[in-house]
Amino acid sequence: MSVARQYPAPSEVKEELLKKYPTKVAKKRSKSIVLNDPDQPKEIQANIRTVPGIITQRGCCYAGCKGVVLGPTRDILNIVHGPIGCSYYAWLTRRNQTKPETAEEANYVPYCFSTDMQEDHVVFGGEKKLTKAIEEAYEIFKPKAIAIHSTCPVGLIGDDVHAVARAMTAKLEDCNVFGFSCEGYKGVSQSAGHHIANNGLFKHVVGKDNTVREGKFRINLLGEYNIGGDSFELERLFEECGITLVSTYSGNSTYLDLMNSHMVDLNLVMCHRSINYIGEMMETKYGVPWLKVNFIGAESTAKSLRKMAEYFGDEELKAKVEEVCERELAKTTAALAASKPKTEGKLAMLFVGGSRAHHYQELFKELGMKTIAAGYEFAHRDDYEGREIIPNIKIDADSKNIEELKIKPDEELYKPRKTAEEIEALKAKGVELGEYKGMMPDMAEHTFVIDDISQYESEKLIEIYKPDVFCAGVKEKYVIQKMGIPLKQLHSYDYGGPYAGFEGAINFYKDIERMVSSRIWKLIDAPWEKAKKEQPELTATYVA
Amino acid sequence: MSVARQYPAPSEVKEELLKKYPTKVAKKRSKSIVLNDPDQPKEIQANIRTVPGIITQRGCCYAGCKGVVLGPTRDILNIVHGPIGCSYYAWLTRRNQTKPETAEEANYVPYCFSTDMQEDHVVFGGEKKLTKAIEEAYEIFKPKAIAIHSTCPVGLIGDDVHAVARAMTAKLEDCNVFGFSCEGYKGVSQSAGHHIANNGLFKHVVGKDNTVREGKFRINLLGEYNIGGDSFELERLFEECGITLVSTYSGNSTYLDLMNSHMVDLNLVMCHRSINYIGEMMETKYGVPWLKVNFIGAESTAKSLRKMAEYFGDEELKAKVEEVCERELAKTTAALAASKPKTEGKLAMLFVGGSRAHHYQELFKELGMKTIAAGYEFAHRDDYEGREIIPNIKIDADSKNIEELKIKPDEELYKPRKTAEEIEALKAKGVELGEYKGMMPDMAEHTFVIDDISQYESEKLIEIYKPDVFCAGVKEKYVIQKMGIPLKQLHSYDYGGPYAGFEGAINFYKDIERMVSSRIWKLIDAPWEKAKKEQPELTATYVA
Amino acid sequence: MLLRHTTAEVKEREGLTINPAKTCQPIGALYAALGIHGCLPHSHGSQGCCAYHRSMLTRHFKEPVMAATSSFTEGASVFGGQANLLQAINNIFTIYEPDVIAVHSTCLSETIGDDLQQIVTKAKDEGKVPEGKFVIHASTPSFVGSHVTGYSNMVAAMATQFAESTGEKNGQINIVAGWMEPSDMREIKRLSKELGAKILLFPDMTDVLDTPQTGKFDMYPKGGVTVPQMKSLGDAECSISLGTYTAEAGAIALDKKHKVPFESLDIPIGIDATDRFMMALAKAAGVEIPEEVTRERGRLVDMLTDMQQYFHGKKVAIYGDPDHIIPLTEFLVSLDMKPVHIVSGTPGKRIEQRLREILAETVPNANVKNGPQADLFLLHQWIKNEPVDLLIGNSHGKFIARDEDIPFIRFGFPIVDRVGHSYFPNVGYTGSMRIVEKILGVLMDRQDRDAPDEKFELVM
Amino acid sequence: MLLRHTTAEVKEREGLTINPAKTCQPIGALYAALGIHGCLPHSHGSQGCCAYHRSMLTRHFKEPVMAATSSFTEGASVFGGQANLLQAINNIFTIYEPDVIAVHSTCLSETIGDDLQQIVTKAKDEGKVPEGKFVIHASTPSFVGSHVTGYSNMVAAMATQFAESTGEKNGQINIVAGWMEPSDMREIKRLSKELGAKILLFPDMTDVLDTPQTGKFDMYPKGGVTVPQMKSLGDAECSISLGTYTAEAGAIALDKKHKVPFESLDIPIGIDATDRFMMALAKAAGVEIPEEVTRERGRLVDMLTDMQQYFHGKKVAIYGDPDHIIPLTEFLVSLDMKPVHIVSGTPGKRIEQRLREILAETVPNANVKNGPQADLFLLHQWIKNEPVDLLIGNSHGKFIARDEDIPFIRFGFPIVDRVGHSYFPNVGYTGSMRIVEKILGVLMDRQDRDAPDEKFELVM
Repeated sequence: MSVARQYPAPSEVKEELLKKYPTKVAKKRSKSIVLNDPDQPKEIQANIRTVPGIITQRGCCYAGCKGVVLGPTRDILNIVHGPIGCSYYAWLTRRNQTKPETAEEANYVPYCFSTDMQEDHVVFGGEKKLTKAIEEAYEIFKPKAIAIHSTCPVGLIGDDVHAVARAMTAKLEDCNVFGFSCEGYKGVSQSAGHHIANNGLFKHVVGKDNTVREGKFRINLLGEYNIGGDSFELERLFEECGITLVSTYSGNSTYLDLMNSHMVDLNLVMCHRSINYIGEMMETKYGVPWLKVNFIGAESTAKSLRKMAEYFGDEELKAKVEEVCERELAKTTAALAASKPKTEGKLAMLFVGGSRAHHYQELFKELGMKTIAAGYEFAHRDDYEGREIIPNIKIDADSKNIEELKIKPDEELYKPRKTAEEIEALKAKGVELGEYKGMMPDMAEHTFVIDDISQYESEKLIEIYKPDVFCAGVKEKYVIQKMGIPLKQLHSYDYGGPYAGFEGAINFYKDIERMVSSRIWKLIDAPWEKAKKEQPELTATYVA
Repeated sequence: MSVARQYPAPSEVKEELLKKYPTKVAKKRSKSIVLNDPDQPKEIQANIRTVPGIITQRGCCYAGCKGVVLGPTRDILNIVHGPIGCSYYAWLTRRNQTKPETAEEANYVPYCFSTDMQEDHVVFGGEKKLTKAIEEAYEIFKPKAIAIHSTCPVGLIGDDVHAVARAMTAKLEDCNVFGFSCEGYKGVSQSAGHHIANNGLFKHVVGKDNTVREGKFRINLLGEYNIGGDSFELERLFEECGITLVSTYSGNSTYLDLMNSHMVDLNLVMCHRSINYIGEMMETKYGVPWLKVNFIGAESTAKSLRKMAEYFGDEELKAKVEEVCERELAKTTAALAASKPKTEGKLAMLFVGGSRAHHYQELFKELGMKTIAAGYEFAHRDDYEGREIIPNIKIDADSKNIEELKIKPDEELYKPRKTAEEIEALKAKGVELGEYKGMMPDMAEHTFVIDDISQYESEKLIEIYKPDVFCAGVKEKYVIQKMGIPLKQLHSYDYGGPYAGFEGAINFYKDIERMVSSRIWKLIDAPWEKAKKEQPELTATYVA
Repeated sequence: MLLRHTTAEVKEREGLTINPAKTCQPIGALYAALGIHGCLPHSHGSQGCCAYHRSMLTRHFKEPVMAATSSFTEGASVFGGQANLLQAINNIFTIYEPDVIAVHSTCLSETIGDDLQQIVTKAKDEGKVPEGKFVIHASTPSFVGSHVTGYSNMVAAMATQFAESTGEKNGQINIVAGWMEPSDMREIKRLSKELGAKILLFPDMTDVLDTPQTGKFDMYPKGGVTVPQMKSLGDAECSISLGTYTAEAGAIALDKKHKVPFESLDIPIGIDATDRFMMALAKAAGVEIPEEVTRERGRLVDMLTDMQQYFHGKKVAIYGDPDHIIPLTEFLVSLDMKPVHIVSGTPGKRIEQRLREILAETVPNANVKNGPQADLFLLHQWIKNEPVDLLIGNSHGKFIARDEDIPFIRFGFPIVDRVGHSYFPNVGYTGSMRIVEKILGVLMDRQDRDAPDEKFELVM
Repeated sequence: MLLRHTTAEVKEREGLTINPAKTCQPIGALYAALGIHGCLPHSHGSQGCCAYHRSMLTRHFKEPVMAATSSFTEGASVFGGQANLLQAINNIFTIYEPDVIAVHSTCLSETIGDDLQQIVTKAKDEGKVPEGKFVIHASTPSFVGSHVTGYSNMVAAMATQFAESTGEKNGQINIVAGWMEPSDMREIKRLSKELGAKILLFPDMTDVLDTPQTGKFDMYPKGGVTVPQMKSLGDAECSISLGTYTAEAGAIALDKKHKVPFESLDIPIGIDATDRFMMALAKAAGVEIPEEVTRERGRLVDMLTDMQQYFHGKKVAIYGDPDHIIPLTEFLVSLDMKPVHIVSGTPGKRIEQRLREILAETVPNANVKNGPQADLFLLHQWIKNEPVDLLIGNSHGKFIARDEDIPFIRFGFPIVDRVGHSYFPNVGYTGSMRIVEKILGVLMDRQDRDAPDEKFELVM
């Protein structure tokens, strides 16, 4: 399949993607479809409203807050305040794995809690029902923390979930109750919910436990949700390297770990979009710097581990990291050698999430596959273009509605982990703290970058490029597959994984090899249809 | 259902059963269909050839030898010499349960061994193949004993399996190899095979180990094959009563136990037909008397246990037996009370085996059900009429072909267990040794006794009497059930059981209660058919 | 233990629903709308609703599930969603070119009081609905009823907003399909054909949510009830609705507006419900039930009489939607099985009543509850107090089944961890045989698993 | 451990077969004969054969299986069975009144050299065969081939002894049915009807071994191919045989005697074999394959592309009859599965050859053996040496599956511990979906069982 393929000129492609839209829509969408051309300014329109009626991949604010950020922590009991659906849909559908240390430890992840709001509550207010629900949850489960998530009607009818939370915290004493005003209509995608979740965790959880934990090198891993067991693989690597992982936001995490998470020396940031707020606020308040990492791809994983070791500057640690990387890279290299003959030269497209569309290009690179188009579902411009453009991002009405916490250095606990000189020295060695350069610099020339791609645009792209694998989510999966193109879900990993770290890379190689080489795709055309297609004139003679 | 039902006169019934037969067949079958009338002589024709073309329940000699008697012993490796089918069909289909004492102990019951005779062997002789098979079996399994079973062609082509057996016994030293000339065509039913098996075991196994085992009261249980775990239940009872069960012929038995079985003080005989030869020969050669028992039915079980205690005459034993019986009868009585309201007054028919058709009438009696017709598949006249008629049984050509061993008292080991006086005294107490009175005396008046019932006769009987439950085998099951009559398999217990002993009685009560009370039988007629049947004139108006 | 916090002690709850046995209205409306040929369902609310519903239906069917959304933002939520919907209608007809847009509301748009009827009229007035194209709408507030209610409301909307009376009867029997799988609907159509009855099934998800892999994506697959067909509903001789809680409203709507008389039946799961359907259909069509159908029925009964011993008297816990669990419970009772615990999240007094009637004779003390707090947490607690031999319900039950080591059959909605439900029916006599096959399968597998070596059976 | 004596070390055997993957000819002949309407099969041999065959078929079908026997005794075995058979024929026609008696021989009657042809002629000559009634016969020595051979021989006998040529073609396509379930045959007939092909399927066990429970026993049920139909075989346009080892001989017989050309195909298990059948049938009937059949096929492919990850690359051990395991192996290979161990007790060089061809590309080192000593003992040993993810075969495999803890699918003959096989087909696209559903079912159940708590999936 490494035969050179012919495609229309990029400008024609773009025209094709837009031509059916009403003029206003076309104009708007045009700014979100960018050719990654080194000669052009790399500005992409992102984090703006989806046009009503356009079939989008996006979800809502609640999904970002409860579904993404809060959901994975096993011992925070999440009550969704609203009609039953919102809680129901976020029940175990994200595959955030969690593994209590003991059989007695709390784990509410397999549970779904809702106030199951009825018409009466919409009419007369739902605070009483919410209060009752919290009391019952406390009585049955005795959790240390309860989070309340507001869904659409809650904000509109004026229920004050924060007041209820305060009252219940006071009443229950040994249970921290806090609320999130993450109504679905806020912002333009899940992104608003991430921000709201970051704020809430920082206000109500972070900093509540100032214990200094044991361990020479203490870190947090931010923006890693342990889908398919990714965090487990990374925990394994940190442990082997001698790194103490205090908390993960929020894969396989506990409330206690999050409370203590400001006591580390470094934050590693995986999903920049969903969690950079915590990284920034923790730096401002406590002086903990953050380092963007990518544990997707064997090389990226090694690189990220080495950067982390460099940050700590400890020779023993560096040696240990080196040892681990070498051992693990030997395995990934062997696995790659087995898979690559089947994957080399094939084409991929990725339209998913707020960081995965970037990270997973590393794995495709390792497989010798080209990513010819990619884009995010709920990212901001900096996720494409890099953080340097943040000052240039226009704040629109939808973003303005999301609270921006005012953080000041903590009077007691603020302590910069590195001096300005050290930071410069690290930068010289390629370890840039607080920096993210976005997806576009890492993409090949003349590839397409498309934000919030629509169903229609995906279809056209596929018709034109016939990629060998398409990465997106479950809503897209069977649509794309009906076109004969295998789709890899990069939210749920198609119920496989882990894909992070070294073992994850091996899993991914195998899965992609399977997907692009399976003979079942050849079964699609019935032989009598093939015959018709190949020699239509024969069909007639076929009929006796 | 205890409404009085009206039936034709018995003579009319009999006429109905016979009227379609060709004259010669009718004449012959007439003698096997007997009304249990106290005024009539109870002579029934049995153990004679089935008329060719008549659909019979019967199997063959091989089935009786390998399938019934030899199959259950777990550590005798049974090689079937012949084409594959015979071995295949007797593979795990009889539900002879067996439970090795340790995980290391030999157990060949789940295995099927065959010489898989091919055309060449039929033409040029199969002894070499048989020899090879024995060698291979020995090499792989290292059994202590190998039994060879001859199937139809073996006798005809003149393979001398006994010579092969002798040669291999000599060669293998620690393995006893012995053969059975149980070709399918011998005799008229399985019965010939039982006899041949009895002879073979007596010649090649019994008496090989003269150890005197521990235990005050040592017995064998003859003619109990542990179908559905019957033997397990009886083992439980013997153990609780303080009885030492040396061997069972042949449920849950081992080769070693059979070798030692002549060293007991009493043989209990369950299935008179299949095993009375061993009982008789053991008495003649070693002086061990036998007592006919019936462990089917709670009352029969208690009665049999009490008789056994009486035989031993030990007061402690009698007390123990009494204690066990009282405790267990309390349980069966309670179970009966729960089931009987649903079963009382219902009708049963039993056509099965060589003793089950008799034994199971006890259970139906307990359930308040009437057995209106019964018969055996492969019994002899004595099984119907009692052993007293044995001298009157005509020996026909088919019986003459079955070897009758000439047994003499063993010079060293013959020792009568009871004196003539003791035997008389026991008889006075109702403990008759060496006696079996047959099925007919236990049946109600004006019931039918039919030997080797045919498919045709069963159908007619059912049409006339519409019994509530019919007992037979798997071949009959779905035929009868198509008539809307539940059939209880009394070979395989419908894969349930145990039915022996006290726990078995409880199982049986429940199963019969289920069968006669289940609402699913009422689903048979579709409502539109019911409507037609009930008000045929309405059907027309039903069509708009 | 996955659900280690679930203990046997049942505490009365009023505020908290835990592990629900339902979801909310819009997904039902979306599903029902997919049964219209050439239809793009539209969710008038936040983007999340649409994403969640599409995802869940996709997981269940492993098929494309297309729908658009009004993509509410905070502004729209405050000022009303009219502008969003008008814009959406325009965009959808331009870009995706459906025959029909079927709009359903959400808790959001209902709370702010958007009037769909008025907005749709406005769209028409403004020329945003092209000639020969349609926009229908159903009010489906998430805080009323359950997903079942949403389905019912959209079905009623189809009937109300499409059906016409020409004044002349067309000899057709409308079959209003309750919430079923495409496989079930295919089976209903096959059985009707066997009877020779001229029926129109609506909605109809066959060839919509069970489409072939062709290498080509059809946004509007072959199947679904067409606009002309829906118009013809008003001229039918009569309607038969299959499902009190998901189909009856459609039949009532046709009766009210077009005087089409109806008979309200259960979804034909199990022998009795199928018998009633066959008789009603035969009566309506003025035909006799053909021998081949009677024979199908007879094959089912044969399987039952053959295998009775394996299911007789077994205790069962059931959860799910009323139109599924009512005939299922009836079927199990007719097999002498014992449904001892039943929950449905869907509210409605008649549901518990109907179940209790079915259970009255043989399981009078069964635990039955529906509506708020009738959830899987409660069901699990009941099971801890009285264990069962079998658990039947949607995929969520697998956590209970694993914790309590109970044989488990997936049945109802959603089934997101196995396939087959959309291809092989549970309705009719054949569907009932499939249910029995599954019951026998898990019970006999369990017997095999738990048997000690000496009791392991070759023949069963 | 049930089979605790089975160890990994494979010792060459020549004399001993252990746990066979076959049985002997007569049962196949008996089964085939049941596919004739109004036929009473007759076993010319000892009573035991007939009892065993009836029992085994009964256990498999849970249905009445009627057959008579010549009830040989020692005398007959020595002096020949002619008298027995003559008497049997007379009794059977008098008492049981079949249209046809289909006699097959046994090892016994073959060894003593009974000539069925001659005896049947004698019966006719002596007036023991009433007007309009028939006795056919097949030689089925147990020491040649296997049960598969017996089926084939009886099918050939049906063709040879019934078919007539009138000299005028009747436009019919004979479909010679290999050893299949009634459900499979029903599906073959349904597919043929979809194509609009005028076929005659023979033998035909539908409505014979899947009869309804009616409260009435029909000794000769509704189904089966009738005598006039069998007579018409010789006038057909062509024959398609489904199953090289169980059906081809029937087609050859018709070609030889009546010049009916034939195409020999596999039983349509799996997508490729079904494709070939559909194309051959369309060609023979001069029709195009209708869209609905193409869509059925597409639904199967859709299921495959959806669920690929769960079966791809899984290792499988297969045993059974050549006409079943050949297309099954082909199907699994087309799914990227890896059949690594295959045995069949049925002898014949071409069987292993054909399997090796199918496996050549993707599993060149598979263990394949058939004939003597190709038994379940050997298969089990192979599995001990190279474990598999899945075991597929008849009920006897459950012992291996349990000992080795392997997911197990019942397939082939006999299935004596589960029901469904006679009602739900394994052939055609729908049957293939059923196979895939089963494969997915057991593999996914296993994943669920073995997952640690934190890896237990709601969605799969």
